[in-house]
Amino acid sequence: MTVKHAELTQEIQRQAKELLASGEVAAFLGFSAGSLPMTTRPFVARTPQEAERLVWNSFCTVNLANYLPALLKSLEPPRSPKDPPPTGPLPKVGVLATGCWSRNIVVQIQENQVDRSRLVILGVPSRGMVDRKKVLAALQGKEVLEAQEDDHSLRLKGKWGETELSRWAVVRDNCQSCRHPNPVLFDRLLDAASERQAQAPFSQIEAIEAMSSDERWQWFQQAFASCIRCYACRNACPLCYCSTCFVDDNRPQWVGKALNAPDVLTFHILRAFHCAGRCTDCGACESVCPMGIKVRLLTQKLSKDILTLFGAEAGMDVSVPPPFTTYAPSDQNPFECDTCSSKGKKE
Amino acid sequence: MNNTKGSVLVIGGGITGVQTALDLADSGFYVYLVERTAAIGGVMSQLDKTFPTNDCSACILSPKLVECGRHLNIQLLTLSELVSLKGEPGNFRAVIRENPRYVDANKCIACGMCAEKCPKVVPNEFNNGLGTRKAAYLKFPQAVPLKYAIDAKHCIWLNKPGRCGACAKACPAGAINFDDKPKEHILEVGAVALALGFETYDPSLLDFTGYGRLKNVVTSLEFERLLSPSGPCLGHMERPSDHAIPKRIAWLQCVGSRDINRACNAYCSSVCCMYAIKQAVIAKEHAAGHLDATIFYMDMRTHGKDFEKYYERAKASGISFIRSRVHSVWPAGQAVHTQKGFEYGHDLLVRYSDEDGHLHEETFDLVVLSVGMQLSASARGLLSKLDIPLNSHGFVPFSSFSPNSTSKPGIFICGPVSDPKDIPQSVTEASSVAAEISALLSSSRWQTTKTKEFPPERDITAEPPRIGVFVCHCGINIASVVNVKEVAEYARTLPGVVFVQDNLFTCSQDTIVNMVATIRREGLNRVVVASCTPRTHEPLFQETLREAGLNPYLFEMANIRDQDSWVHQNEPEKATQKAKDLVRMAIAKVRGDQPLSANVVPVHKRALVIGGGVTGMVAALSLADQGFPVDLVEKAEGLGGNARRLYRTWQGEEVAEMLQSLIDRTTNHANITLHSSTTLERTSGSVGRFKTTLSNGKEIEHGVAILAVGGQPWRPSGEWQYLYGEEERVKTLLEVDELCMADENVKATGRSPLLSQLNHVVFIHCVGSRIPERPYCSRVCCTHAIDQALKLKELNPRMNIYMLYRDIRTYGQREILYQEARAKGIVFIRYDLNNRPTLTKDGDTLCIGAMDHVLKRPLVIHPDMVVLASAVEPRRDAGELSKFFKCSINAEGFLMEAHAKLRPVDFATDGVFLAGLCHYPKPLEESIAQAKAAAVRAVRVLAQDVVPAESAVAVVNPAKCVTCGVCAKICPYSAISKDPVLQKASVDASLCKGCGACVASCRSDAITLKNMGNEQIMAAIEAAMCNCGG
Amino acid sequence: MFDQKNPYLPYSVIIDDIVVETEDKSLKTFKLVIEDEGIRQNWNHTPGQFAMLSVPGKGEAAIGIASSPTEKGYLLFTVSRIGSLTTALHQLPKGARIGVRGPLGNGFPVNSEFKGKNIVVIAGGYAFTTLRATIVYLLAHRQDYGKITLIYGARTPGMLLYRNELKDWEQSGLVECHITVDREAPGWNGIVGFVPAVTERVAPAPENSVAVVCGPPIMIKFTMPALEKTGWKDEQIYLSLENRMKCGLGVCGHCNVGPVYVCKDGPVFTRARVKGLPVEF
Amino acid sequence: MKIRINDHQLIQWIQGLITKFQVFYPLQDANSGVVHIQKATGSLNSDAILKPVSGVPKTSIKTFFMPQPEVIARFSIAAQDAEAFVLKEPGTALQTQVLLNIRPCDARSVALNSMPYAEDPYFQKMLKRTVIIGRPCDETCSTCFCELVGGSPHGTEGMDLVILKTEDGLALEVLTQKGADFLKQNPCAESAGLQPTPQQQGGQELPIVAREMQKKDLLALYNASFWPQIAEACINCGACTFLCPTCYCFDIQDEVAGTKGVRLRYWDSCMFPLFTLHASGHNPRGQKVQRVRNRFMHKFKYFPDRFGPVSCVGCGRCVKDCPVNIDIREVISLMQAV
Repeated sequence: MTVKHAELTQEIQRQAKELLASGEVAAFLGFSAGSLPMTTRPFVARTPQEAERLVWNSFCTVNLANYLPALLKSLEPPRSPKDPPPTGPLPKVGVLATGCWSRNIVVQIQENQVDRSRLVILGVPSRGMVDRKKVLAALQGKEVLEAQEDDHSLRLKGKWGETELSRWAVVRDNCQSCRHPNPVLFDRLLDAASERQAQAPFSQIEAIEAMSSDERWQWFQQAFASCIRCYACRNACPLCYCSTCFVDDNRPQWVGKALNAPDVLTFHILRAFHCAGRCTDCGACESVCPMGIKVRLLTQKLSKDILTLFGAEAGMDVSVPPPFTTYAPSDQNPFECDTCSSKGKKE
Repeated sequence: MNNTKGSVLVIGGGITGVQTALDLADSGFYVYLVERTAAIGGVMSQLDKTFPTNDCSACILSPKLVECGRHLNIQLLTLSELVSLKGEPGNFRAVIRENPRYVDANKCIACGMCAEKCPKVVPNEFNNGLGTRKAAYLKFPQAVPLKYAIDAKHCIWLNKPGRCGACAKACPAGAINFDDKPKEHILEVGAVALALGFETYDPSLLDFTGYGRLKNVVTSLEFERLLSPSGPCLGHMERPSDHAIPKRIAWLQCVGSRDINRACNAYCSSVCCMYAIKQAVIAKEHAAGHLDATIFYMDMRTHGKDFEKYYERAKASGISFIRSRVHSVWPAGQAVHTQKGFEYGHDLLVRYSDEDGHLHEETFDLVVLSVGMQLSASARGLLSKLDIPLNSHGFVPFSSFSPNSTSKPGIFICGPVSDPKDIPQSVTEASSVAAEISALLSSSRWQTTKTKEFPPERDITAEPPRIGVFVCHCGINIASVVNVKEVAEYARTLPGVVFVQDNLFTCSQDTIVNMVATIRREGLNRVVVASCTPRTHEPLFQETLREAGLNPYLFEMANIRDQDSWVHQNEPEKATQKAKDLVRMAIAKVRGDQPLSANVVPVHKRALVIGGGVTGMVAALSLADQGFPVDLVEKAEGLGGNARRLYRTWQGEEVAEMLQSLIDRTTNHANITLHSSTTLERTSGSVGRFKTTLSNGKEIEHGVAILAVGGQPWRPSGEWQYLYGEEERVKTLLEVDELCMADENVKATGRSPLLSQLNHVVFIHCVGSRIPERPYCSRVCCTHAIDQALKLKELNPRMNIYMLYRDIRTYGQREILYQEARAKGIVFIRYDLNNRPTLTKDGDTLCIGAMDHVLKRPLVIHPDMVVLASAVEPRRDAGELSKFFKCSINAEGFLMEAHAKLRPVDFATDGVFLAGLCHYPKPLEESIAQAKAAAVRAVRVLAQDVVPAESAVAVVNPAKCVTCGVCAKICPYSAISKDPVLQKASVDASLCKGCGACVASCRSDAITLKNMGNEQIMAAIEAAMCNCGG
Repeated sequence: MFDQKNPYLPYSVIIDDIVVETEDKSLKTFKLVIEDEGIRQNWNHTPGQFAMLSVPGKGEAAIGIASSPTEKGYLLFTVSRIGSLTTALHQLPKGARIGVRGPLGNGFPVNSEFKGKNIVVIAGGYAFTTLRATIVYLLAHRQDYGKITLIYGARTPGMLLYRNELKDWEQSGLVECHITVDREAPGWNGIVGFVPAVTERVAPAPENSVAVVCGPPIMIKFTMPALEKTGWKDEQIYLSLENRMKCGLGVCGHCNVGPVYVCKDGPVFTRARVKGLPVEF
Repeated sequence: MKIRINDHQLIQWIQGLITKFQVFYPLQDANSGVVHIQKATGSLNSDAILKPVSGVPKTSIKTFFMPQPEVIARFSIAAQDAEAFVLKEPGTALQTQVLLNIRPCDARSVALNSMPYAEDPYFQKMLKRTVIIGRPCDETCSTCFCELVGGSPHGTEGMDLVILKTEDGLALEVLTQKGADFLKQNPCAESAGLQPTPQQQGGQELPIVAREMQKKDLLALYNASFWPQIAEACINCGACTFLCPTCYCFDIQDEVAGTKGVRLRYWDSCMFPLFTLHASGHNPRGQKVQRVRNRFMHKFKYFPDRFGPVSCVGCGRCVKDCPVNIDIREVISLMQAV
């Protein structure tokens, strides 16, 4: 195991144990080792002993913020929907947070999904998480039976022998284009802040934007053709917490349920729009996609637009309202119709 | 017994009279609205766009006219004149003569056949003689009442009976009645409002303009018609001579105004500068920017709210402003001798001299004369009949403290009858007059009004949709393009439709009556009308449903006129197809409509007035006099505000005495509770039921609130400081007023020591106004400064007084003061921002440095006193206050009215009103009028027991709500909050306006608008997309 | 009897009549006539069975059959307006064509276990529909059964279903009726109180009897102890479950409660069987 | 019965099949390394046919029997149509499809799914039109566990024909009458007249895991304490169910475009909360743990109780592609331990 991640694993275990032993938190949300190489499993430790199972490595791709609302709720005394909300202090949860996850927690606070006072956030500056699919592709589909990571390389073993890959080469796209690897909201920071800062965060998007509209349409259809509508992307997303997702709604039925281009593309494009101004590019949607679809290119395009149009980035500051909950006269309205807004009227 | 009549006579059906009528009718009085012509609307209906918002005049006016026409408590008397008026306040007897229309208004369906067949072509006065109409005519397309009339002067039959009668033959409704006779109406009314409007100055009297001789010299009102889509060239802006689109247009300002020599009108007409700029701006838009627009002016008088910015934008857009009085307008080019005599080209040569006295000539395609305002002959006749004298300028004299009263008690004036004024000011006065009358007749409120009774509503919840579709021909408006019969037949095939009918005019009285019967007979439970716009007609049809015992929300309109036949005139087949699509969509949507309860909020009959200045006091007194309890909150210890520092009005009326009587009345009025040294802590609620907590701990429940928090003089600083505060010889206007008042006191004892001893006084205008950080004109300072200078001259005729100014803005009859000042030798020196006056001190001597704009030479004055005409600015706490009531402020910090033109004292927030300096700088009489206007607008609410709240409100589906709070953040009316138990969003239906912002913002689809649900919208969209059988 | 080749295709039926049952108008009874005469005449079902009602374009919903197989030539369905399908159905006028797929499920053992026994019918709210079918069936074969007791409750008098028939049954004396409403209401002279309480008071002895209980979960929950108190055994009590169903054939997986499919193995179960299942209904 | 065929004969035979039928076989994507079952085109990848790609294809073959979505009825909603609102069979002619080089686990899933779908006309039609040509697994993955659930890398259950590797080349064996008929019409080398190899029918013993589970008490398994821990990481997506060859739940829905409507059925997942949601809002499996438990209970308890075998073929897809690494093998051992 990599030195850095080994250290962090130890530190996480130590702090989680301490938090659980002292009773400061009732549960600690992290990862345990997976059953296959290059996997981890989101894990809730409830005792100091269980905390010893916590791990930290390059394969922690699931966004822990996604679990927070339900976990917090599970620690509340049971009540029927018609009972008043509980008063008084409620049990707390310890949680690990990288840059993007902490920004998701900020969004969750802004959207009333989690209560800041019930969180103990252990900030972990991210070194970027590895994309299993990139490894698989690099090995032409050969099965990995063992994976070892060093700070800058991955050693992969299988029936064919052993291969060493540069770690950064197989880091997820969203991590490679990340501009905020450091947590923006935390109670304790477990490591020195990273100085990693992507130079061209939107290069993937710019490449698609450069296409003609026909090409883009082709790309769009092609890129999402293999979708099986398992909704892993949606369910792994901490922003997707609607009790009834629009795809599941039948009054009205917004989207057909078939596996055909209009229905599949509608699902993806609408889901992306629902994340506009809220997405932190954590990449969970893309990481969990069993079909290897580059789901986050859609949300990333919207993040780019929102940064350009409104100068806003999601979840950077609890006190800054998300761009789509406010209106400022200075907001750009490039869609505004010229004929309706004669010059004198804009005041 | 109460002898006071609860009815009111309003004379004049322009916007002013309409507004008075509406305010009074809504406040509990029955109104007779008398209009001389065949339809109400006045000059405003002839305008194209209105400044400073560039709103379409007809679009903003029409709803008011329709409301007026439909109002249960307004009786329109068109083609009518007052014959006589006798009696006293509270009890007048008026005789009205209604001239024959020769068309039975009850039968006329406005199909237009009479006009189509009428052979007699006459000039169209609605288009100011540009273009023609028939002797059978409709005054204008949106006329109210929408009934044709026959012009007796031109009608062939009426002049030679038996010779024509084409209209009678053509009329499908049998409405033509050549035997129509004048009718007399004897009305018993408690008060009379005169909204006599104005006419424009006739420039054919001014030879130099060429008007009347040169076809392409038009008046500004004629030009409005050339711009208007309903005008003679359908808005294509063609010049009269050759229908070419002009590329160079000149506007000549002050035609018939500020002109003692030729026009004998000394006053300024107040509105012409702005309308000329507006016309130039709009003309530029018409010409897609390819237009040279030049405005020749003397002073640019953009003294109203947001006018200065409009002016600046116009300058920036390339419109030329030339300070010059035009010498003459000539035909351009060489004259050609033809058989008919000399003929000239179409272009015009304008000769003018610039400020330096150099003569220029410039060629234009069109010359527009910015003609002034004056009372019409008929108005003068009426006034003389009522024995109300005019002043030397031809206007009805008025007191600044009671600007709408006349010499005859019970008879009130509003609008330009007393002084030239723009629409907002006229509308304000209209409301102000309504306030006066409402107070005068308050004992008879609701005594003579009618109420509409509706049958009980049928419960249709269990019924499958039975949809009735009414497709309208709209005369030829729709039917000339769309195949209406085909659309109707198509509608019959759609699911749920059980009845279809096509009508010539679905909105005509007989059709409406018929529709009620049809709904009952066919057991319809949903109705679609495919016709014009819901904006004007939805209320009518909804009322029809109510009359038939159906909930009014089981109704949809398909706009197959504005959105179809009007815009697809050249593609009738496609238009018919589109009409089918629109009808199909409306039917798909109406299927999902559910009955909605008529939400109402009980009215707490109490008012809160914030601000104890003149405006606040007048508003409070007006409310109190109209019979409603008022809480008056004043921040300071005493009442009076800025007026305590004012010496006299521009009409020479001293303020102090009036102020004292106002304070006395306010303090002692039984209906007024005064809270001085008090501010607001918080406010909740909405129209009808506000709850406000004051700093004195009192909690007030009130149905309405009036914000009259005033303004304040700007304290000169920075580059405009002019030693103010450092040098005691530098004073502001108000400080000199205080000296004048002190002087008055001294004068009582025989001597006037201070002011009269001054030898050289310099006034600097626009100190802090009309600059980037305060880009507005403070409106009052020119008049104030000149009046003050005249006072100084009065005290010491030998005093040398200099006015350093940018533009003198003595609008209306204030112009007389300016002329007097010049006559008395006061020196006016113009400066611009590049050449601001300087003030330095040489030892103890003050040195004013300026540039003489005529001689182009620097000038130094050593004054004894410098008076700074400093800006009026809004109070800083106005913004905070406005937030309490969810009102907005503009960039300069003035409170923002609901609509600059037609709702000048309302806020966008219902039940909250504004008046006085917090709205914009203004003189006393305007503040007073506005205060009264605000009061009557408030009374419109207070006079009701309940106010309607939106029925189509947002509703939360708690099962879908995820409590993200976006809706609550985004709701502009703070109608959404988190339910404390359910922990879900919850909508306060009485606050919700149904705007739908929450619906759009909710990702979870947990909020919908009633009868605008997603299922309905999707049904409509699906109907639009599927071209089923159409 | 489902002998059609493709069990997914409904029979076309025409809405012959619509009766608004309750004062809040949320319940309507639809009288449906199968268009194909052969199918219409061969139709047979057991009380307690259900069918999928199909509004083409809107989908299907499982609805209990409210008519008895002894009522020939038509089918009755009493439908509450709660979902998208039922809302669409409520919007339809007389004469509209819809689809019926069924009968589905097992129904009450009226021809086996019920024979010769006293029958106690306990119903709350609009779950009464298949019990109407049952009572009408029992009355048509009156001699085959012992005493018939009906305990039926609704929120208000206006929410009672089949009011005319209730009156007939009561007046004929063929059924011992205990009709109750939750609260006192103007014009109501009958029993007031919740079904479990009334059951406890009036339930006959369990000997040689069976009970069928249909109603909202809360009613069933509290009715069971009332029956237990008077000595009823789980094997004597019949319940009808109603999970979400799609295929109605035990394939699609939606309605399973543990290993049983409500649509195929139910909806009627004895309480004894239900007790052996996970509580997923 | 089987015949020996050489590489050339096999390829030629398949080339011939492609011209008549839709033929599908597993291929590895060069960029991602992922195996997909793809439609054979003129440019046949002979290598991939002769020496099948290693690894389980990403998606299972259930899509060939339960298309996603599948039109089960058509109707018109045009008011003027005399037959409006009458549902009719789609009536599309179904041609033969050939699935080539199918792994034993996938082939076996068809046999397992046939149990609940025994009377489903649509499934049966699809079954009838499909010829499965299987291929035993030479190489298993670390995630494979077919033997644990009663299968075998060399099993032939569900196959019509199988291509076997013998010591000196390839052999084609006929397993079913359908296979025999198919071969008769489309002969390969000297295949004419081949009869199906008799299969061990009926006497086949259930795998241990199925017998174990059948014996266990339903409620004891249901109430076991490990379910919450298993469910904790689950994000309730449908990746496992949609990739699983033996998850067969479906939903039915109508879609209308213009005046034409279709009734569709498409895959549903018991992982989704809406799966069991009543119109009233009540949800018998409203909690995540209930849904996770139902999936495993269905596979390993409810299905064996009803049909005998467990509803799992051990292909390992869910193990590989579960976004949060819920490993079904761990669940089986926990259930076994109850």
